[in-house]
Amino acid sequence: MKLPVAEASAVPVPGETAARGAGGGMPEGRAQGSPRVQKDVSMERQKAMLAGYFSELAHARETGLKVAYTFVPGNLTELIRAAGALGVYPEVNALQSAMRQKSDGYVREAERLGHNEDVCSYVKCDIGMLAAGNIGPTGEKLPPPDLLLLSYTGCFTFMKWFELLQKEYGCEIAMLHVPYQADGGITEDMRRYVAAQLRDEVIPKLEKVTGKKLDLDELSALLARSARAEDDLVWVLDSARNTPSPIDAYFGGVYYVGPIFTAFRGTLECEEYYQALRQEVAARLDRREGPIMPNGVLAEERFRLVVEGPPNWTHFRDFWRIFYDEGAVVVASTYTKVGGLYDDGFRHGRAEDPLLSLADYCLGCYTNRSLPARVDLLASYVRDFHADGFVINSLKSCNSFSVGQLVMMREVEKKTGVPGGFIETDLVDPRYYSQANIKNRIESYLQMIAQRKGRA
Amino acid sequence: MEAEAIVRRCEALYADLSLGSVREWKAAHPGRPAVGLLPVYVPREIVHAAGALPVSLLGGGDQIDIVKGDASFQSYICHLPRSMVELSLTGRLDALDGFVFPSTCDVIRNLSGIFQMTTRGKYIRYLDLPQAMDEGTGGAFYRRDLVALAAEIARLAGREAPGDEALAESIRRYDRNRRAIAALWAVRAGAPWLVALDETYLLMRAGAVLPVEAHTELVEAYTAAVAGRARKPEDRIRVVVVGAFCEQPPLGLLRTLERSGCYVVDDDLFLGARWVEGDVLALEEGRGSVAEESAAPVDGPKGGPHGPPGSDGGGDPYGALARAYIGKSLVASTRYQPDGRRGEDLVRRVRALKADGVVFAAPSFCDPALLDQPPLQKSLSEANIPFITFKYAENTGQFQSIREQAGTFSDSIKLWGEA
Amino acid sequence: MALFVGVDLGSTTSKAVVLDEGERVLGRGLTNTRSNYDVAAAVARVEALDDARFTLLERALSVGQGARAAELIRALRRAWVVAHCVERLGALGERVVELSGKNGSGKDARAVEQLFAGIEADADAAFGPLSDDRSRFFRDLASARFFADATAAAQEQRLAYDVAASAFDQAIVEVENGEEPSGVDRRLSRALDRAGLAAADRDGIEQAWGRLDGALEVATYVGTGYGRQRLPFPKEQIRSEILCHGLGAHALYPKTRTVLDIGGQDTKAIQLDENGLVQNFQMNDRCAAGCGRYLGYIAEEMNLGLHELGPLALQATRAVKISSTCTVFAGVELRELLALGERRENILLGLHRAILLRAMSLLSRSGGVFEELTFTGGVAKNAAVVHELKSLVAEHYGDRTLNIHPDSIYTGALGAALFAHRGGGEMPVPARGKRAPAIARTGG
Amino acid sequence: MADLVTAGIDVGTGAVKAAIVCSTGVAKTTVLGTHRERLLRRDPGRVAELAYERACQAAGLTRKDVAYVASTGDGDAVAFRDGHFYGMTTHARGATFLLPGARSVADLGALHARVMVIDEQSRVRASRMTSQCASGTGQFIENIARYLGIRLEDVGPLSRSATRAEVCSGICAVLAETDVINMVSRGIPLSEIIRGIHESIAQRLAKLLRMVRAAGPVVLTGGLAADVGLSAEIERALDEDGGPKIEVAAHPLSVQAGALGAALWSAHRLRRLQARGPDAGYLSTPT
Ligand SMILES: Nc1ncnc2c1ncn2[C@@H]1O[C@H](COP(=O)(O)OP(=O)(O)O)[C@@H](O)[C@H]1O
Ligand SMILES: Nc1ncnc2c1ncn2[C@@H]1O[C@H](COP(=O)(O)OP(=O)(O)O)[C@@H](O)[C@H]1O
Ligand code: SF4
Ligand code: SF4
Ligand code: SF4
Repeated sequence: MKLPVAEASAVPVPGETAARGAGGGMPEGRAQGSPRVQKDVSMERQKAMLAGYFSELAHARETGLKVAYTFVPGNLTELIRAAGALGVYPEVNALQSAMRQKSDGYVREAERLGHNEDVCSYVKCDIGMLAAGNIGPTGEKLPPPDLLLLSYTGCFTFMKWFELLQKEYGCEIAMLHVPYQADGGITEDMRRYVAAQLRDEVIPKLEKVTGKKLDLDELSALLARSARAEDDLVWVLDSARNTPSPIDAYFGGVYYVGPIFTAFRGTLECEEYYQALRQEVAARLDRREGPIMPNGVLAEERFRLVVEGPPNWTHFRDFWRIFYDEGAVVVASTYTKVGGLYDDGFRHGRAEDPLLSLADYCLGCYTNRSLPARVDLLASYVRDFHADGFVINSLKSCNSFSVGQLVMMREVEKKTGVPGGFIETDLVDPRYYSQANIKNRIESYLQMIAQRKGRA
Repeated sequence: MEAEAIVRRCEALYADLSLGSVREWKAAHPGRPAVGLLPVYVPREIVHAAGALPVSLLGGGDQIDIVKGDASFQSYICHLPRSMVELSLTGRLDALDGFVFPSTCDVIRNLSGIFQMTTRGKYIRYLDLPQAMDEGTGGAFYRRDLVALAAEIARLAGREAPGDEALAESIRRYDRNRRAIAALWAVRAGAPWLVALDETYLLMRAGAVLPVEAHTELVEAYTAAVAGRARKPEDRIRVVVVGAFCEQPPLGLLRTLERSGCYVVDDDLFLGARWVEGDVLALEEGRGSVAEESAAPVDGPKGGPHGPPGSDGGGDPYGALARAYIGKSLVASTRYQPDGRRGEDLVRRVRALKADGVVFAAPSFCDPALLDQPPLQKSLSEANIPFITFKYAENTGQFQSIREQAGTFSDSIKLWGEA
Repeated sequence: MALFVGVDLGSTTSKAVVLDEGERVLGRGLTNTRSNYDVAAAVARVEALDDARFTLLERALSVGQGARAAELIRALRRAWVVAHCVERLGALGERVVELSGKNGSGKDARAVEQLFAGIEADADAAFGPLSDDRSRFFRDLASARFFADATAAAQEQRLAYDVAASAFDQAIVEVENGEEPSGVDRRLSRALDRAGLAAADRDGIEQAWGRLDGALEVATYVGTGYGRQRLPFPKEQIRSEILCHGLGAHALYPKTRTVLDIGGQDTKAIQLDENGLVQNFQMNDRCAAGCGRYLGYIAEEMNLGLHELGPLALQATRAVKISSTCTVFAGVELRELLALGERRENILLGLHRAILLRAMSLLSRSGGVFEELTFTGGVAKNAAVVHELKSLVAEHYGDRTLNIHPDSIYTGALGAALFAHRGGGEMPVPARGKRAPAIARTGG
Repeated sequence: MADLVTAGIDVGTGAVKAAIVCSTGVAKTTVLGTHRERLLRRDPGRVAELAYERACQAAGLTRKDVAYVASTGDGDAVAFRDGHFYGMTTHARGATFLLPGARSVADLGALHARVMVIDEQSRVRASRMTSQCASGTGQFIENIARYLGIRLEDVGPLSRSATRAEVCSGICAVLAETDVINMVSRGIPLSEIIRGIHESIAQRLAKLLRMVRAAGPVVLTGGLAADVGLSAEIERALDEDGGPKIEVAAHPLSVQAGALGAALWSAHRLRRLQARGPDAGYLSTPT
């Protein structure tokens, strides 16, 4: 799974980081010469949070804190924190590497080590980073894991990824099998199966590595704090129902979900971040202002789009630019639901028991939903957010997301009467991103949408 | 029957993408359904016991034009789902009343959703095989799911859910089938020149569509027939094929492999048919059932591998299947397997079969197979076992590079092997 | 008279269409896209405008001369083309001779010189026939003839084939990319010389021509195609290929609901509404397998002209199954199948079918095939592709009308020209004659 | 041991190579004559005849003087062969013959690239080939060269003359052609374009070499071995990827490695046959 983002170190300013990595991508892929990137205030705040966290990790050895590596979708950060350990999220490291133009080298390194070009580039980026000394996004070394918490949620590759890491580190590994919502719902049986594994497998292993007994009350307190942040996040994402939308729910959205989908769940910092974010967006809404894009506040909202699928990270700003140049704002995206989906009213701590709350959260995340459920969600976004169109960014890396997207597109078209646009990129492998190609498609798509709108 | 005649019969079944034999079975058994099972493993015993014909689906091979399938999948997804969609949308799967999609990988998983949306009115079932390899959690969850699955399929057949006795009988039939296959594998390992890879493969593939009893007979007849073949061993190397457990290579590829100087003494083609090692029910002697309540949230009795001996002595066939899954499955790329056991297992197998090397043949874009390769290859290198690697698709038409690689591989082992 | 010009800068061919105010087609221009887009676009444009001149000239002459005017113009057009080719042949010959001398021997240079002299003497046969099924590109005509003659010469040991072949390959690129059409009047007089018309006819034409020129004025250009970003037009005058193919197909066949376009590097499936507005579209993904270029490789591999592939494939008794449509591997697959004893025709039909299977997938992705289907792009000229398309559409969608216009290759340019007209006449005309740099070279 | 004159015919997708050797036992083997004839869209069978004929001429022999002819590569095109050896087997043998210390071989042909790790007996210990996609092969360079009007022999030197490389997306050989056109239209010098292409191919090859855990020296064989621009980039890619140092070498006869290997194996085979009688069943038989 892939996830959010505020670059922990410097935000890559086009031109500054445009120094070419060894042979990656099309040259015209780099945006040129825009002097300063505009940012939300909340983004600066997030940057500081991340920098602090990575520094905490770098010193985990000295401070005696244990480290658990785990995945973003349906992550168990509150549990890790309650056990007194720190979480590391290899997917986030991979996307950070991509934004700093390092992923190309890492992916190539992994391929040299025998990993196939066909498989997920997140895994390869991580393996490559490991081979290169496991230097995190802030330039500090990441601690090795004491526990690999394999939350097997919505992606098969997770399992292989941590098997590979375990071979590398030889540390403890805990498997949490989260059943798939094949029939579009969570059954009591699934919840109990997940909770039983938490109780019998995950918690004992966490306790073993930390040497401490888990405090369930502490866990409940953390979950309650998450719930408050979740409320604010939902408010922020819902603000895009307004015209013009005060946010971009995809390119901006990946920043908004950053803290809550990673290490900060359940912290006070996180709760405060979302309060502040909400205020910031509320203020923009009052001023009837559009979202802040890399090149400034969007002057005119010409198109409202829904996007399915993660973004490309190696050319994130160039990719965004294509939309910005055409006045296209993303009003809803599914990618900002990978860490957890709150649309059905789920909030942490509502279940009768904290372990069941965690189970509900794991079971509910976006990639754990069946294709028909994903179609319904997309169609409802198109309708409820008054979108003119929807775009699917299909990733070569990711079977979990990509398989079936073409069928989904047709089904959403049928349900909404709105044609979909389809583009193909990759997460962190710059070789699969072609600015010219993507631009051609998006422009053609938007010209078509404009024609349709013009007639209406 | 002569071996050649058996193979011809199997090849006809293999080539019939419209499942004529299933239609015939249904005509002969009015009211009884046929259920398609996707790769890699679904316990066919359950389907059988519920009164349906289990039909394993392994893609469309190289004889079908793909149009709608390609419309549904991007180029970087393996080929199997394309042909499955093509088969389905062109009516070739009409004889089937339902489909079971096991949790093999994200492709098969999402394919289940595609079938939900595109094949209206049919039974579509996702079977979440447990990855928590513990009888108390994974085993119990799985057992409950098997009970539900059996009941659902029985409903398709208009019957009551199969009781323990009915299921036990079905398991026994499949145990017999497993024994017949094991005997054939023993011939392959001992005298590979008596059998050919494409033949054993076709024989296994016949089991995808035939009722188990008929298939067992066929395997036994073939094994008996080849023993009498007057064939001399040729100077070829012995190899194990790894990675072809789901999307199947075309016959031409299998033939090319052997023609370029290899005896394939073991493979994981159509692995689902050989998923459980040994008998399922024999396992039951003196074993308890998988505890029903053990997955209750916080307390409740725990089952598990060391649970108390049960009094039913083999009377819990559902539990037996669950336990077989947890404890007697082959090491497969689609199952969780920590602690480097995959590599150990492969090295052990190669040594036991006295194989000269390993051929990694994986479908393009197959995550389970490809992600396993680097650690497996590392283990082989450490054990000084040579290997070659290539990718294929079920409709690959060019074998030249495979011939070159396999030929050189066999040259390099035999030319210098005796020098 | 105000003209509206659409330019479609494709990956393989560049096309231009000229419309009058009544949206009637006055002229068309077509050239192969070369490694210099700017030259390609300029050549297509000039050819289209020349073609428009002929149309108008014919109209003017037919007032006095009736049917004879058509005959005259036909002769003149033909002479025009041949004269133009001969001019280019001269430049090409010089360069090939020079390079052959440099890389080979004096003997090679002399032999090459003779070859070119022979081709020039035979120019009417080599470049003259304006038949539709043959390539009309100078590059193709010249190289077909040159390689045939060079092979023969090499057989007689008069020439080192390798030397001549690579000299030709190098020279043709230079000549094509450096091409700068001479002035309109010069071209006319050359053509008139060559056409050998009676003095009276010649005078009549010259007078009519003189009256014509002032009347031609391009009001607007609109550009489209793969290389459209390279066109020296402002952003408002660039339209996506999708919209242009849609509109062009609608103009040709107003009842079109589905458009399939197979070009050199991409395949597009487009759905239209009753006004020619695009409802949905799909393009092939990152891999160029199964596009027009694929047929180009096959033709090269078989040493055939592109136009010969289709008819040959239609002689097949069945289609051999082809698995990979990787453009570059097409040749290997072909050879492997030939080695297995498959008939050439059957393999060819299989190759054509493979292309269509991909196209059918795109059609299916875009929503299907609705009444009527219009097939556009260069590949629509291929009879075997059309045949397979018909049968596959019938098989998957039942009875559908299939439209293929003889000028299908111009559909995108036509759409662009329509946009030029409908977009209003006040848009600025692009700066003419902005020359791209000749191919930059360091070292060799 | 009696002198044996044997021939190897390597039928590739770009050219047919023929070599004639005389061996008296491995140590004293001499190359009598070689020839490379580009296919240039001609029938491989006829080109094979021609190449063999020319190689005989170069050796000053007639076909009667040759005791055994082995094919390699697309052997079916060689109607007059006595036997066949697989491509990697022959390239490995040819490479050790050309450079006795060779430990790895990279055979770079028109449509494929394959790398092998070999031992001192030229046995192939590990190998990898590029897959079905032709991005970045000899044919690709040839197409680009034709498109740009550069002679193949000038490609290497031109690339060396560049001071920087223009990065090429390198996914699809066909789409890359368009990329190249774009570059030319943008006024990028040809040398930098070619250098960029070399760089991207070299990186793939370096990756393949690392994947088989190649050790030095690596001998380049096949047609692209003659491309000095590519070999320099391969060396650089290997230097820069942080792996152990590997030397890269090519030999003027590198393009003939497959044919030489086939000729050398022929001698070996013939001696075996003579020693053991007709029933050797020892080497791979023609397929
Ligand atoms: N006379 C012909 N006969 C058959 N095919 C042709 C002919 N002329 C062109 N083509 C095909 O058309 C393709 C070019 O189509 P076109 O629509 O011009 O492409 P693009 O717009 O990408 O340049 C060529 O690759 C070739 O396969
Ligand atoms: N002097 C040269 N410089 C660069 N490349 C060359 C040269 N000579 C041959 N080649 C390349 O070698 C390729 C042919 O190599 P070869 O090994 O003969 O191929 P194959 O065995 O596949 O036919 C051609 O595609 C061409 O690109
Ligand atoms: S396959 Fe997709 S979900 Fe899985 S790890 Fe890769 S990017 Fe994440
Ligand atoms: S071939 Fe591999 S990726 Fe494809 S469905 Fe089968 S297991 Fe999944
Ligand atoms: S080289 Fe062939 S397979 Fe590879 S991307 Fe291009 S057309 Fe597709």
